[in-house]
Amino acid sequence: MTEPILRVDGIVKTFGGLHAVNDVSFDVGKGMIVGLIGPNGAGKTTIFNVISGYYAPTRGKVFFKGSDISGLPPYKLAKMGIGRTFQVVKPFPGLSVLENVMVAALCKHPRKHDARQHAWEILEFTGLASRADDAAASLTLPGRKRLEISKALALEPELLLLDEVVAGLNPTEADRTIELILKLRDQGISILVVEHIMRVIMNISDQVVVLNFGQQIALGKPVEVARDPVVIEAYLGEEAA
Amino acid sequence: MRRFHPITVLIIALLLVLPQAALAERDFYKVGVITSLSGDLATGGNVTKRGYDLWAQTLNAAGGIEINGQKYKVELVYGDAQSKPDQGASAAERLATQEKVDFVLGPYSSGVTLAAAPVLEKYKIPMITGSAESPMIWLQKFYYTFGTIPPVNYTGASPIETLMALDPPPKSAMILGSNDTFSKATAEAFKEAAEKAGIEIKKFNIVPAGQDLMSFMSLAKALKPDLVAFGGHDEELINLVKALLQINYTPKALLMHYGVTEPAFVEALGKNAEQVYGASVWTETVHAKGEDLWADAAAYAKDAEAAFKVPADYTQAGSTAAGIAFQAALRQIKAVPPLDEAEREALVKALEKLDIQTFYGRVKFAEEGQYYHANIGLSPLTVQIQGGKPVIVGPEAEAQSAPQYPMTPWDKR
Amino acid sequence: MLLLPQALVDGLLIGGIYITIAIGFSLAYGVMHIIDFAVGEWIMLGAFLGLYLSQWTQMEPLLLLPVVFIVFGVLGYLFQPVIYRVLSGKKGNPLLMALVFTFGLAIAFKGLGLTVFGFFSRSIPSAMAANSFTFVKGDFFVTIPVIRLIGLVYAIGVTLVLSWILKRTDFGLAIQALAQNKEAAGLMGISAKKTNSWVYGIYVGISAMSGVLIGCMFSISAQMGSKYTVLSFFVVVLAGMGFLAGVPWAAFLLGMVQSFFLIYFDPGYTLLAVFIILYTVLLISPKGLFGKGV
Amino acid sequence: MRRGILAFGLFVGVMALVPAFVQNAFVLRIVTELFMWIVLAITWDVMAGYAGYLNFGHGAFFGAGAYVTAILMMRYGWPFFVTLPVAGLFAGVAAFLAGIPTLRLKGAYFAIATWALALAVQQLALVLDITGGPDGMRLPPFLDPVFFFYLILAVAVATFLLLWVLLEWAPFGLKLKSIREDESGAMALGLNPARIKVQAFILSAVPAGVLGGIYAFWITFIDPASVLADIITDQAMVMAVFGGLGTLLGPVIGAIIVFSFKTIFWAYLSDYQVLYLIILGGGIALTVVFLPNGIWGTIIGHIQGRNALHKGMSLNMPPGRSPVQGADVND
Repeated sequence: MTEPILRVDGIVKTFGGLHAVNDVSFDVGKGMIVGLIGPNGAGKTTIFNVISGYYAPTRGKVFFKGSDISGLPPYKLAKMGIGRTFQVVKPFPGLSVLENVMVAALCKHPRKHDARQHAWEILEFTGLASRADDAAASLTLPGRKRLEISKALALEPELLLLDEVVAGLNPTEADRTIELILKLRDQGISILVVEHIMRVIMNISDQVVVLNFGQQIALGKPVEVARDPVVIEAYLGEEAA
Repeated sequence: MRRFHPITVLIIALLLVLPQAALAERDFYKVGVITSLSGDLATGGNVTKRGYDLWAQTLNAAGGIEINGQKYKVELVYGDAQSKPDQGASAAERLATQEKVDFVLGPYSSGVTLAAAPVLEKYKIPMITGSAESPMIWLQKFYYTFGTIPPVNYTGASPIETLMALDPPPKSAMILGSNDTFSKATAEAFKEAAEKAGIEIKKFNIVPAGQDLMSFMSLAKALKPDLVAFGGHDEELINLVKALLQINYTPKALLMHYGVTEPAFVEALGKNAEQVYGASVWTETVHAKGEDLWADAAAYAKDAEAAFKVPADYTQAGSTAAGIAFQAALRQIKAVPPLDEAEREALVKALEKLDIQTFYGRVKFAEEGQYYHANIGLSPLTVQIQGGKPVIVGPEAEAQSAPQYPMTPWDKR
Repeated sequence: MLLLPQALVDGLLIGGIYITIAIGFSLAYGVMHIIDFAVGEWIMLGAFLGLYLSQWTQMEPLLLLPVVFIVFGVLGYLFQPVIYRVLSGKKGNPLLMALVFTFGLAIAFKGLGLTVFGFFSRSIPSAMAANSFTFVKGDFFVTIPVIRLIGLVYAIGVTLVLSWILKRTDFGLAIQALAQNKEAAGLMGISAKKTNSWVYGIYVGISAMSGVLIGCMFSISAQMGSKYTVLSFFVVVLAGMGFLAGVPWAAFLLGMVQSFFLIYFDPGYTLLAVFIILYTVLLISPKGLFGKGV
Repeated sequence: MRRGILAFGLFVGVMALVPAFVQNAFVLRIVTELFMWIVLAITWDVMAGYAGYLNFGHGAFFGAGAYVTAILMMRYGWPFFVTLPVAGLFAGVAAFLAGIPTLRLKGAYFAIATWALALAVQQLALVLDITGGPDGMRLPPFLDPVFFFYLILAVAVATFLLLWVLLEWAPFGLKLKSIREDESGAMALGLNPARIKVQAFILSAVPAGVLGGIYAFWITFIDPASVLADIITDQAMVMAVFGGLGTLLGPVIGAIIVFSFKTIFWAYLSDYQVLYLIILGGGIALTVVFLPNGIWGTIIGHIQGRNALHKGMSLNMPPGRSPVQGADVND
């Protein structure tokens, strides 16, 4: 295998003595979709925050394209090519949808005119172009989630971290979003995705990492993981019940 | 952006049609009044306003200023300085250019005076301020600015001298000043006079305005100075007396400045205001023989009380006297309204030479030195609150009552 | 050195006053998250009510404290819905808009005070103002002014009563629930609107009462408000905004800073020191000395 | 946008001609003062409206500039014009140094911290010798109303253009607004909030400092009670809130309305002086309750409500909601 886009190596993150994440290691290969699953409070969002620079890891390292990025601030990582979405969506409510995306587009296109053009392209791609001039605050939840993805995409990332972009959508919208994710993968973007809904993860991931209480309990292809008894007990069992 | 344009035009238009009084023929003097009718110093500003108003009312009731057998009334035009120097300058500019006033009765505070004076210099309009006591003003040597109240460094020594004549004189002092220009100058004047008199100064400090002074008075209780002297404004003076009261220390003498002559001081403190010393240049009992409008101080005090239902203090009297000084100078140069530049120039010359007796006392402006254009005709007085009123207790020539000394302890009142 | 006991006592006693001007404010912040720029103006209005009432009834002003509390408590209670409207506004950041709102209120109240009470400084005459105890031991001495002692006792009393209400009564529990979580409190059947009104009433009432005590110790004027607003902010920030138990300690600290600066350092720098301490504490620990603010 | 530039050019042209038609020094002084307030209001709004930080110490930049000019002229004999860049630079450096730690604070904490800082600066000016303490400083009178009119007009036009270019035309304004809306969200998009906020703080401070320097020479007398008073920040804030935060024109319109009201009130109704405070304070409170977007914000809100299609193309995108915003959102 070639150099992975992202290597998470033995990440430990503690908050006041509590281990939110303990010794998690995995790779995201180029052009792959890696799913990160686990019950609530398993530490998925913490991992995301460590990778995207919102938290510095207590121990362990994160490598992006081979270079150590642990502890770098989020804005530097964004510039390097890591885009992320937030589970609790963070639109800029007072700005228009277009402006929201433009802010991100400015990262690679410092001139406002170019950024606007690029943002339009993104909106057309994600299907929000018709709402471009509306205030972001006026979007409904599916729209906001779509906006989250649009903003992350506008960074023109090599690695995309998607935090529960499907959860809360109705089946049709969910399918559209999944389609979008696959399309992005086909364009060569590597994706790390956190999702609560099993069906989604299992369908789209090339690799799955399973966390439970901050511990990494499984890593492998979806089919293998789904058969792992530890996983079934910790997570799938809960889901089935 | 287009919507913005008509609004601006409207406002410019509005400003253009503001009354543009021309130097039209008129048979009255137009007198500008720049003072603080609002803002932090509105209390004092309104005292000066009463003084100026009373002058104009009384003068007009008597027919006006008589020149060559004809009488000319005065009309006051106000410019509120809002206790801010820039608004004082703005008011001066308005009175000079829009109202085209003949002369100006000036501000209450030194900050406003310092900002307004240069503007009046530019338009060559004479001003007499009835208040502004900061020594700084006269050091600037404004040619067109005069003042009827002597600066604090001229008056501050008097109470110390009075105290030194007592038996036994105070041997030690604690002197404080609030950190504003007037209060600081007052404290410094007290300090200088006390040093000269050989009083040991145990503590001298300038404190931020409006501070709780109890800790300081604890210090007084420990150092036991015979004299506690304080430069401050009404709020702080009351605080100081209350702090002394609470810590229960009665010095032999408690000295402040003009603030004690303000009716509010006695009103707020009642019996605890008794025996506090102050400096002043005028009370309603001062010996003065007036040539114009009022024959003596008592007559003025009576009219003032009738007009405003408030006892007159020396700021108000000084303000009225400022009007009288103009009145006398105008009569000398026989200038009828409106005054042109040459007449205003002559007015300044006349003011410089002026030496008159008024209900307020002698008005004589210094022609040089550190008191340039301030009134040095008056003898500074030492006053003491006795029976709820400021009474003159020194110098001996003016004294109406003996100083009560040492102070009755607070708890024996 | 001789003055050390006196400096400590002075600081402690003046700290009592600072407790009273800050504790209600801190309570209101804890529950409603409102920064009230008008706190000093409530104090001013309370002081003048005390002055006029004592002149009118010829009664000892300290005995009128309950009357002042009730009058302003009712005023605050009735006034609160307006603030609630701003705070629960859907537009913009309501907290900052509320800041601007109370700031406007402070200006208007000051204007109102100047219109009605005039510009002069006054003093509320209390029979207690001239009494003091003095203890002497060798060269050391301590004087305790009765009026300030009353102020301290009152402050501690108010603090204790408030903490009793908060910890031991149903109403207090409702307040705490509301302070911690608006939605959960709503689920428990607590009307946020009504509880907020009560809290605001209590805050305004306490502040107004402090005004009367201040009037007995110092001079009062219609322009006094902003000075006490600054002091109140100082105490509340140092204590940790909304953290009631921190208020007395922060208030005593402020008192000590003032009394020690006046006696031992250059008194001209007292206020400079106060503001620099306030700023520094905010930078180092925005949640106050104890790190427990909200 | 072309219409906007045209209107702006026309406006500046008309203003530049004012001294030719208005010979009255007082009227000139009033208009000059108006421009001064416009600058203070729009620069205050850079932090409040665009960045979402209520700066209660804005006046300290103005006062510091005034003292820099006064001290350099009076104590070191510098010529006036040379002092102005120094006044601006001083304010800018002060904003840089104060901004780095202070801008870490959010919401009300920032507001109180800036207030404390401004009060500390005022106290400092009262106790230092070089500032003249409470006596203040007097500068040589150079009372040419036309000179000061053009100078302050030039500063106002330059400031407006600078802010327009940076905040409305260049991407900087968009970045700043996104930080106002959600600081941590903006970080994920490659923005360094700490740096951008400090840049905005400096941007708001420099014109205020330069203006302070001109003010000192214009008024000829400064003291801590005048140039370092709370009222300077307060007034700028009232103007900006009244006009509408987060737009460039809002504070300008607010300044024009509030200042005109104030001037007319003082000139003709000064007997009712204390009413002024009631009207002013009540006005702010009522604006917050009923017009949270300010006058300009409400007007364009209506216009845009009607032609929503043209949204996004207009010169000043008004936010759909009031911009003082989200400073303490954190999760």
